[in-house]
Amino acid sequence: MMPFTMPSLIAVDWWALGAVIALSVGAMLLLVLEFVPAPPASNRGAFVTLLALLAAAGSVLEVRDARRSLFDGMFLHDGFTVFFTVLFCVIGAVAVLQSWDYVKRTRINHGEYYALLLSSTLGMVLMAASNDLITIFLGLELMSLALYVLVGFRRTRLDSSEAAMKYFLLGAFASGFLLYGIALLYGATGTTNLAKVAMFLADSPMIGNPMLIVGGLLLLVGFGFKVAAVPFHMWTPDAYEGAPTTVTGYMSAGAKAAGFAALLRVLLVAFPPLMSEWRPILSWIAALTMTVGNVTALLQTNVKRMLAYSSIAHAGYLLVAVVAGGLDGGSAALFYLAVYSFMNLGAFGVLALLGRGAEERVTIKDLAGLGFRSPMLGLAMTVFMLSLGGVPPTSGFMGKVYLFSVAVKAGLIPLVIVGVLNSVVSVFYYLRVTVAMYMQEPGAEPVEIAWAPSAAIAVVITLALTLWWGVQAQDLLTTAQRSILGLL
Amino acid sequence: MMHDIPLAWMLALSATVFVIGVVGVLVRRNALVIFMSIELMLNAGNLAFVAFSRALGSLDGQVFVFFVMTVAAAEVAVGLAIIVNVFRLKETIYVDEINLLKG
Amino acid sequence: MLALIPALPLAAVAVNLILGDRLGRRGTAFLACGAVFASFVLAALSVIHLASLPPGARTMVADVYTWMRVGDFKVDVAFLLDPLSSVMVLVVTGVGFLIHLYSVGYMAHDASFRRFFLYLNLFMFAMLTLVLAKNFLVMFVGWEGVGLCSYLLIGFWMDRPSAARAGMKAFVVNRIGDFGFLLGMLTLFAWTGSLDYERVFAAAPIVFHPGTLAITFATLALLLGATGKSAQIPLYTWLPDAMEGPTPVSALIHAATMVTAGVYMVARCHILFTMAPFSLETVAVIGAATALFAATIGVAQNDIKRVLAYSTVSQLGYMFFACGVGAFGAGIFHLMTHAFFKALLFLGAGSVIHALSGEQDMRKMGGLASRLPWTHGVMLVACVAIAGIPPFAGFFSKDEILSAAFASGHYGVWVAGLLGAVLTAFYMFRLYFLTFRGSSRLTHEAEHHLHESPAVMVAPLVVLAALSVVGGFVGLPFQEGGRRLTTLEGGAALERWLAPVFGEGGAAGASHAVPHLSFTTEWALIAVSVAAAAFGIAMASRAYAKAAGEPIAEKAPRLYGLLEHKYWIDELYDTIAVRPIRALGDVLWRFWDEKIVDGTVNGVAYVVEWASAVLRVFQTGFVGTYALFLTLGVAALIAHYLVR
Amino acid sequence: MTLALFAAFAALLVGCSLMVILHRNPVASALFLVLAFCSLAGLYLLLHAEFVAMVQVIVYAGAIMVLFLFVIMYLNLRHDVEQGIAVAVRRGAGWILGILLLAETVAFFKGRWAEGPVSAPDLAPVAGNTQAIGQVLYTRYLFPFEITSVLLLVAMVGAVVIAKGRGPGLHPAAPAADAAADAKAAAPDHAGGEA
Repeated sequence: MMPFTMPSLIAVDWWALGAVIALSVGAMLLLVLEFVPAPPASNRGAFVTLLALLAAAGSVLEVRDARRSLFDGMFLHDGFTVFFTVLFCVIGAVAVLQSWDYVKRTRINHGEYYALLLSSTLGMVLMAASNDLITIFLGLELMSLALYVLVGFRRTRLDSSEAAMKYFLLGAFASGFLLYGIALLYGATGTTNLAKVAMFLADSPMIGNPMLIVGGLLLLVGFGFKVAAVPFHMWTPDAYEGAPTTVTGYMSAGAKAAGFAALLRVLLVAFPPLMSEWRPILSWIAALTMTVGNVTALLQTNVKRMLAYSSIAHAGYLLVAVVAGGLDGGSAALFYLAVYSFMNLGAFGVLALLGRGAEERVTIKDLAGLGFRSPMLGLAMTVFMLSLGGVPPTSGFMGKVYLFSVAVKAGLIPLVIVGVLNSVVSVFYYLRVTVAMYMQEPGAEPVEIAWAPSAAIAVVITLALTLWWGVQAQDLLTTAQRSILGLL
Repeated sequence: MMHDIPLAWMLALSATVFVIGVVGVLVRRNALVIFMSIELMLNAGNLAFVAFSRALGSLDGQVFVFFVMTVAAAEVAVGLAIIVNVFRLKETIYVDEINLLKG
Repeated sequence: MLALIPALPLAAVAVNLILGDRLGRRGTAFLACGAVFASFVLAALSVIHLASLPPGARTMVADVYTWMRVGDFKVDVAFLLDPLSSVMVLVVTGVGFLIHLYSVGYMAHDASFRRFFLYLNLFMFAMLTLVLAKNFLVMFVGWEGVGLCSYLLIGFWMDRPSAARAGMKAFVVNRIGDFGFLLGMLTLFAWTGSLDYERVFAAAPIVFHPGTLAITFATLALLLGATGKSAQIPLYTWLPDAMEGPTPVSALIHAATMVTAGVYMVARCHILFTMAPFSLETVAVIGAATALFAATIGVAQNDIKRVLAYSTVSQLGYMFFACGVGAFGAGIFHLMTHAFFKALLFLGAGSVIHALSGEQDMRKMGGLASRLPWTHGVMLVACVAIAGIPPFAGFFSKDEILSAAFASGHYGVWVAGLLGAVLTAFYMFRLYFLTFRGSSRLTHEAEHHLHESPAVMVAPLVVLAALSVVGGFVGLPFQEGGRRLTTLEGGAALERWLAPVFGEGGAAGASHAVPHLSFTTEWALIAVSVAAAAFGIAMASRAYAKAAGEPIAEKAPRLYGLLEHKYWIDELYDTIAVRPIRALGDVLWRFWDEKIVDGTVNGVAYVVEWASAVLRVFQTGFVGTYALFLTLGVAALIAHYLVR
Repeated sequence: MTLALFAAFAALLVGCSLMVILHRNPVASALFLVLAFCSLAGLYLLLHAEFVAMVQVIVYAGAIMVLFLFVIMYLNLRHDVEQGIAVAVRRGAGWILGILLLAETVAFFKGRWAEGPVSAPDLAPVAGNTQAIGQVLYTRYLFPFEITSVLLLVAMVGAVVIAKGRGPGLHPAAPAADAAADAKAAAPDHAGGEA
């Protein structure tokens, strides 16, 4: 029996835990602030959220070179954690800037909205930082629960509520599989700690044990659901379409990155001995995901929905990097995730600006003539579309080149052919947006652009990052490589 | 009481319950019953955890169950709220009558 | 200094964007032309400096910064000037400047004057990046950039739906080519571990065995990219449609510069292609087939710009098969002369169209020689040049290609090229006669507005005409004192210039050196090709010199009746040669081009759209369906392990 | 003795689980679920997980299911109508898939069954493991334990945000009186189901 000991909180590196603390304290503060009356014009919630995100990112950056293992190895502070924590915080901050005006315009309760945003960011951070299946599971649930609510936040609208219900039911269903997978893994290895799983597998390779294999497969289902990999992707378009646009942007970037963070950590830390087992499966899933996502996106008329399919396709590209594995594959995945997050956030950010009040104008038709009516917005959207399509000199191009070259190096030529072909197909539908913006006359009732300074800042930030990483990719690349190093 | 039930039996039982839960999700149209089926899946997982915990002689599995229950409780709160809200707007909780978003 | 060459047009773009309409038309024109002219001057200075270096060391490199570095893999944003890129950069900036100048006049009344020059400068930046790149990745950036600008410029008059469609088509077909380029690039990277030209070409002979699958795959993938950009079979269909763009765009992008990028890329990778004989043969066959095929279709066109478009496709075919038979230098030579006379042809056609207030149908022209004297003069020069009559530019380069094909034993390709030469002469002079000779078939309104173009448009035409006349002389062995008036020896000026890149004689590597022809054979070949051109011109003149309007018939019907019999020989020609060729061209165009090739492209699109529709059916919106698929996925995953 | 208890609980668990997904009346389904949870608690006792067994009854059967029942009553749900070709097809597909899944698993496990790590140390015999769990929970698992607090907070906030009041644009639900009457009408059904 274990002797009773006080958890050695004194020894905890508080900086390393700073993100978790800042985010949870921020969320609670927001809820408390709800009881303090404020003038209707104030945007106190957004301020507090930004501060919390800033504090979280600042605190992990403060000790970015440290390597800490907290709480009996459950919470790891390493380069990987730092990378994703900062990524999530910036994604969150951009989402806050985009929501700044949107939330008021669409009359969403901002206190709770921002509290949930912070909570789901916390969940994402936990997913990336956890070295134990328990905390990964809890982080995933924390993130998901907050997102279910955020998706259904416009509760007076049927589409939003329907999206929330579908997302919730399927998410819970997938969680069931994930949980069972964790149970089987626990049974097969006797631990839920990833490092210990790895040690166990290295000691006694029991590749044939069905518990281990089925457990691993179910784990794949759970993470596959979160990153929207085929055939676990079907919730994506509906949830993305129904959610408030800013939430869609946030979850398409953050939740996907978090899913991949967890997947990468699990695969690269715990399961390298089983590489030959999961590689073929993931290859098939990657090929399917790219193809289904891109092909289905072709005929969409709702841009939000189209981008949802596009995000599925991007999950496919990312899976190629995961399949490649190792230092190269991992850093390619990190690089691509960062790049993808901002171009996607940017695209949704532009969409969030369209429409007056709570109305949503996000069909291709609504975009007609936008390029002339608002040249900067049109230019930004064009850059995001080109970047998503992988046209130089945008970051999306650099991401794809790096990702595919890594994959070729890893000998995944068939997968690369599928991927490059898919990125050719994808340009068809990304271009439809540009064509609509620059080559079609606006309809009878041209869409109103709800400009707000904060949203403009968000557009500028995403645009700048998308272009900057296309022109100068070196910094991000080095960071991605350094970050993945800790896992191997 | 001293000799244990074989692990395999417990696992078989838990797998059966899990699959019953999966089938429930697939065959029912009432969102609430679907949700109940998901609860069955979670509980099957819990059973597996406890069984493993016993077989391995470690407490981790039982602690995990504790966390799963918390998660399940949280999920139920949010999930029921969402389902109730859909019912308010649409007057139905049959999932095959709710497909505004599709394609 | 090297980096400034592409940077100047980009700076002009930035200034244009920032200052916006404050620039005014004059300012815009000055800015755009000035930037390109400065680039040209810089390029010329650089080339002069390059020439001052010893032949073995003729490379200038400019590293701008490190783009990405992964371990020992490093890609710089870097530029390279060597004899090959020097030819390209001079052509691009020189012809580009002239066309910019011309555009000032041509677009003077267009509402989107500023936007036009914005795109045009952006294009110059991309094109210069492409030709000056030091590695494949930078080249690819230019490659995609020119595609994008081409798309923007084809769809420039976007209120025309056909223009928007044509732009889309160009972009999509180009993307298919880009797919090939990217794939080839990645393969090269996987084997050689680098994307830098120098390192790739140095490593290639070590890591690849000649003729193996890997190098063949890589080169074929690159070739796919080249066929997309250079409008070769099977990816040529976008180019004729691209004529929807303003005429200067057609001249610059779709004749002189962008479409030659594919040829340039193949020439750039000559080391790789010579290591993959199968790929090289494919290049030759595709080139010859395109040359002949597009020429045949060109015969059947009535739109003056479409004739020129098919002619461009055909001439690009010549450049390809020059590369395919190993005469890379000859390909680049033809690329250069073609840039002169084809730009001239397009600009001349533009001048005609401009004069006729937008009329492009040759059946509604005629007799313009006296009304547009300058235009007529330069167009005649261009037609003679492209037909291959000595001593005009086209003669030298085309003859060099044909004799290289003959010398290397590709007789089939040679025959195809020769037939193509006949057809080229035929359709070019058909165009000439229909447009400038015969009687006027203009509408009254057009007649009323008819005017010669302003000086700003005529001046570039004259310069280009001069170049079309003398451009071929660089193929002469100057230093040999005119000992022999032919090429293929290592003596020709251009080939000596390119020798550090391609090796002696324009052929890459000793293994593939083109065997020397005897003096008599060479002269015989020249005679044959000149005869072919003359024959084509004769046929065209017989068939079209008095075409359509038939002035004699109108004035003196009786006399005409009498003379009719004298023309029986014409009718014979008409029956045995002209009509069949026209019919063939018509069939090829209407059936093969529009049905089969376009049909295939559309068919693929339909299949993908169909698949999209099918996939959408699965997305029912029902939670049950989604859960079902999720579970199916789980079952499939487990089954995968079960059956293994 | 253990075996007999196991058999009884297992049979009850599987039977009740089946009834949950088979019974047309959501109220009955919920009550069967409660029963299933109770039998699970029994199984936990057999596995010497006393604390978990207790929590299972208190939290699951006591709290969660009450929430379910409350919502069912509130929404005034009666027998589910399960008719029509689409429903039948889906039902068939669901069952086939379920059976396939089970068959696959059985085949898989039967082929190469292997226990987990065998050399695990046995648990020290303690009278009830609540104390041990408490110790582990507040030492080793302190961090996840704290996370669950945030999780519950989020759930609370989320439920309130989504379900609070009827905002503008919401359709009025069925009147409350009707709901009560219908709940009464539904009661005999579930009694019948239980018998």
